[in-house]
Amino acid sequence: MSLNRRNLLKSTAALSAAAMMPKVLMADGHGPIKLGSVLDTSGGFDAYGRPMDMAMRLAVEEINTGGGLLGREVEVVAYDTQSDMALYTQYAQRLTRQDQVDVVHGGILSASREAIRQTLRRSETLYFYNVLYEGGVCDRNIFINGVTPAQQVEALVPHAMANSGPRVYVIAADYNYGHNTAGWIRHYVEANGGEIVGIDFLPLDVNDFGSTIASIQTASPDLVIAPLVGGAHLSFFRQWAASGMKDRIPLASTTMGVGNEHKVLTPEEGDGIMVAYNYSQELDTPNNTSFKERWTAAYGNTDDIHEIAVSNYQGVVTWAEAVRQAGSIDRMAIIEALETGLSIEGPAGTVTVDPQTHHAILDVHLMEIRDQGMQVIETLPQRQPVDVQAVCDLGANPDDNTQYEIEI
Amino acid sequence: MAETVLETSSLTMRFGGVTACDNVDFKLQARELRCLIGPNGAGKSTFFKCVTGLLSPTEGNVYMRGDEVTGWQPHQIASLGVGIKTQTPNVMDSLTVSENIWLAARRFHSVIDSNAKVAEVIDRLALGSIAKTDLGQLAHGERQRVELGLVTVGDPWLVLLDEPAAGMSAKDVERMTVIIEELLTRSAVIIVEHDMQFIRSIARDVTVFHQGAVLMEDHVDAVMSDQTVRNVYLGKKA
Amino acid sequence: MQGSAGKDYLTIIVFGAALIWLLPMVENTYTLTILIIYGMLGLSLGLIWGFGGILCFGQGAFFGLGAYTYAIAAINFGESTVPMLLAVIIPAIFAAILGAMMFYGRLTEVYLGVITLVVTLILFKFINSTAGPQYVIGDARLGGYNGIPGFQTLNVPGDPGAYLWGDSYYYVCAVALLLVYLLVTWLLRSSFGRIALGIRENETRISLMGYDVAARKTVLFAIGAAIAGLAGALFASWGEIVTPTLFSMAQSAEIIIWCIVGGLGTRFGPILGAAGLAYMKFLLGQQSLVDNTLITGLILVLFVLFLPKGIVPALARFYRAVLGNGSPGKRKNTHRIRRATNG
Amino acid sequence: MDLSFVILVEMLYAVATLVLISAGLAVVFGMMKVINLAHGEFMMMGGYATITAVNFGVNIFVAMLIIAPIAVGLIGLLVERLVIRHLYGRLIDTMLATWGLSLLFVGLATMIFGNTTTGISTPIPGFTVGNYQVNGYNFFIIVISIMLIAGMLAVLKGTRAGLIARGTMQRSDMASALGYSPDRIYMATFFCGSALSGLAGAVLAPLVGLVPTSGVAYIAKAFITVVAGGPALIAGLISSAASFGIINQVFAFAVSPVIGDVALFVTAIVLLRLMPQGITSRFFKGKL
Repeated sequence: MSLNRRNLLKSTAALSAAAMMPKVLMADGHGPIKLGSVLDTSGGFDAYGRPMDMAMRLAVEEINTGGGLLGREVEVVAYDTQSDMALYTQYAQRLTRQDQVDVVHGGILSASREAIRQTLRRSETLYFYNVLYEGGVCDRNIFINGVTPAQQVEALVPHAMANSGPRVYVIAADYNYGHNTAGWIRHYVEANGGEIVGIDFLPLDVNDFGSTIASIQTASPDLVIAPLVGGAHLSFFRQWAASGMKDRIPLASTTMGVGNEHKVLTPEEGDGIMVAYNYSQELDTPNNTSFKERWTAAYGNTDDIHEIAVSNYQGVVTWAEAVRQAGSIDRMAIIEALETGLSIEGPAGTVTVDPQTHHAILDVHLMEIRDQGMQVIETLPQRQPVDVQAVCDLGANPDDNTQYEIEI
Repeated sequence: MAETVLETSSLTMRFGGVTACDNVDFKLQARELRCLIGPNGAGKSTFFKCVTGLLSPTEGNVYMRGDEVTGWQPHQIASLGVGIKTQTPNVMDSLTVSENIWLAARRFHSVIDSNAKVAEVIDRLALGSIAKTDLGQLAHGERQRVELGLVTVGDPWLVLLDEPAAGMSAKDVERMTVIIEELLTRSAVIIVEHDMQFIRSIARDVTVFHQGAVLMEDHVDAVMSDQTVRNVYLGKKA
Repeated sequence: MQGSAGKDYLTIIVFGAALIWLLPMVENTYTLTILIIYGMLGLSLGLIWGFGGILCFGQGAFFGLGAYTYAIAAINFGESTVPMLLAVIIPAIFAAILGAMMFYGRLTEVYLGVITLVVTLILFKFINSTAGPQYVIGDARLGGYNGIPGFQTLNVPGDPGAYLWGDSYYYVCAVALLLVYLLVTWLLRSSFGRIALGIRENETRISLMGYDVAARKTVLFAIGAAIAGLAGALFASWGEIVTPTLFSMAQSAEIIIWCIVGGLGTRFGPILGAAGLAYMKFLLGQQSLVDNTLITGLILVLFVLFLPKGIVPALARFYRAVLGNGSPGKRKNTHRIRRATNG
Repeated sequence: MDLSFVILVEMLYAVATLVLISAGLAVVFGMMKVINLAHGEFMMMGGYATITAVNFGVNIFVAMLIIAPIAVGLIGLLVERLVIRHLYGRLIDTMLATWGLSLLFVGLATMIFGNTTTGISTPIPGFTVGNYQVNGYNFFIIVISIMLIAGMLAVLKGTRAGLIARGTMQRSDMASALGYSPDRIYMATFFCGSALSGLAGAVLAPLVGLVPTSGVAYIAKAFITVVAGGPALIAGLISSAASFGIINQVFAFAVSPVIGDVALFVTAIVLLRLMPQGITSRFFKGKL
């Protein structure tokens, strides 16, 4: 289950060795293109950050093996932010001023993104944030390819309600993501003729859900939707199963499994939870099969691949494609290339840049957790980020620089 | 007729079921010396702590120069001009002798006057040779002497000393006696003490505590010859 | 003693100015700025713990309070001068109230630790659970776990358009630290500081001398909080975001570790400890061989076991052993170096 | 009616949890006047010991009740020999050193087990009360806590080792005066305290997801419970766990779990302000 440190080190070493090779061949006076990365590869969020780092390095290695970009090698400049928000600003400054990178991929929590977004905008460094999040960021310098609540919830709610009933109880993580997502859940539950019978917001460090489970039982809903986040919240699913509620009220979640949490729960605890994401390891497509093979070749097994690692991979691929189309590493040229509605084929399917919002149009898969895997039930192709589209139009306001709270 | 500087009426202190101090009425005149004696657990230290504010009495009142000070904090009592020395040495071990005395002087004087006062006290107590030494490095007798300096630097009109002679050599005790005699020209002094030798050498009036209450109050010679006192105190001691 | 005061201040100013001038040649000013801010935070605890004997497990709370006060006020005023002042005053008031409650209750040592710890936890929990739209102060959303981004950073007083950032921000912070250092030096030389030292050594004796110990500790505690608050405001302006992690246990723990490593009972020790360890953490972020938490922990254990007085006192002792002549003027500084909290 | 039963169970469970997570810390503090801030990490290691053992095919109850306490006890012994024994009598220094140890253990666990949340499922099924489902494992925890208290009482009152321990708690110089080596008493105490921490971590592991940083969540509550309890080991533990647990749950049900936690902390401040030496310094004086 746990990440084998030695394997990781060995393969990282192998990667950098591979990256060294073309350097000699491609020396053309320009030097390498620099890709900056800031991720929490240690500390509390490293379960998210480390696979993202692995995915980024895999993507770069593949680009370099294929001859680099514009005949130049791509060099990774990566910093570990140790799950400390202060280090984000610090490393972002270093990336832009000292290392003078051409693009930055990274940031995991919304707080970390907001900590560096302005710095990167001011220094005119292109920024890719490749994580599912609460939506609303409107800034021409940033590209985001994670699913937004509307993309997820719009698909998940009707499906889950069809499998249970109209009375829905929401327990959400008590921060921006949870509040926004809960708002969207309410919106789509009501749009589908349902009713919200209760909403609880739980701080990220709550790990005892006894009173919450009792309140849910008092409300006796048909369905519980749980946008819960992080290790402590995982206890909810366990305590829910332990109290025998799992067989009485169905569960759905917008976050369960993003960091491979479903592999920690036993089948008895996890089976039947309904989710909707852009990616699943169980996705049976040639793209995904090939991706898993390449990952295995680099890292030994596929244990660590998860939703946002794939997002990060797709982010790097998207950027590389834009550089190729632009034929330049000039920031505005790349932005304009991306704004043509560029799309790539990633492990999770087609990912298209939405010029209006700089978010992504992508496939959303309705899934159910089964035997510690996510079985795809239905694929909804090319969903628009309608929530962000409602507030953000970078074509009309290219100088916009806000994170909108979406009024529902 | 001298002024009454300290008076307690029905002072009582209970700890749970134990009455450590029972209805004590006590009076002290200006420039009077009084020794409090009694066997262990007789309540003299509790009485001392109630008067100095280290404990807040359960019942009864404490008056100083006619003002009620019952339940005041130690620093409030001390601010009135009362010098207090507790049973165990209470000094600042990692500060020097002169720094210790300066801190005490500064409470009642300006910075400049304090510096002068420190010099005066060091001179009076013959501490010149050790003035720049950390207190922690001094012998017990010297530390007791310094503490006496701390207590008297503010020119108190009432001085309360809990076992000032404990653990001192004969020579130190002798010196202490001289200092106390000198103090009495300006202040009233209360001494809580075990050392009978010391008490005989300085005492005039003595208050004997027994089981929390005042057993007897008289001149030291009368007390010494009293049979009851001998029984409860000296008899046990011997 | 009075004669040497002026010379001491001059020495501090000369050394400080030289450091401010030389450091940017070694490291970029952006990183230096945060080291300076942490240095100030370390000094704030170094003052109340090293010289007042008050071990505060929640110094991070005042840091966070200063940062949040600044951020909230800056959003509402759109100018940074008043927010800066508020960021110093509000933590000081908060500390004065908390301190009065603790010190008049005659709480000491562990119990003091528990209360400061608990207050920090409450603040952390509270700030963490303010993600909902109902938590607004003026125009500022508290933002819960995600914190508050996008507020006005430090500007030239009176001119909101003239941002102080980059190199100039470094000089602002460095001069601020120098001023705080001079202030602390002056404070420790004053009667107040000397009495505080006495309190650290023996509370009972000082109160028997007639000093109101609780009041004095409360004031010292509030001064420490004000300095921490200032550091917090500078931090907010530097990072351009404030998050609840400022209130976290880990943050408070780090401040304590800085003081231990740098040396308690000195003014320079906590600053050195803070800057040194923060820089180490920053450098460690560029490798992934050994877990950084492990190293921090190991350092703390080793210091408590083998160098409990910290680096600066150890260096001072070494310096005296090799070069010292033991003159009274020299040893004047040394007695301030003892740990107050042992035993 | 059913709901009040559920609330009652949750309250008992909250009190039992506090007793469980504080017991190890209380033993070490009561006997040695050492606050072990690595207590939370000892619990975390108890959890990992259990999970590792279960993954090797050991019965879960054996893993929780035997393997985890012994494993963590041995780690505790090592810590006592290497670090703590050099710091006896220096309360603040031991706190700082154990704090360092806690960071060290978090780092070690991260390197060994990774930062992914792991866990095992509860071995006891839930059951029904009227319209409500109750987590059966809650009862297990309540029973374990009661047995723990009973066990501690039995040892302290009924055995020779307990007598020495009681003596040491009253007067730390007693034991050596009676000819027992304080060194060995401290070793034994730290072993027992660590084992209790390991047990607590193991027993709670099936309920909560386990990460290397899990310990942090417990240490603050355990610390507060022990200090608020005051000098009497068992009476202090029970009285403060009961006050905090009940208040926490009342507010958790009435408002929300966050407010429950905040209420707990506020109570702690008020309690310490009123009784600076802990509950048992005023009540239950002289009890165990």
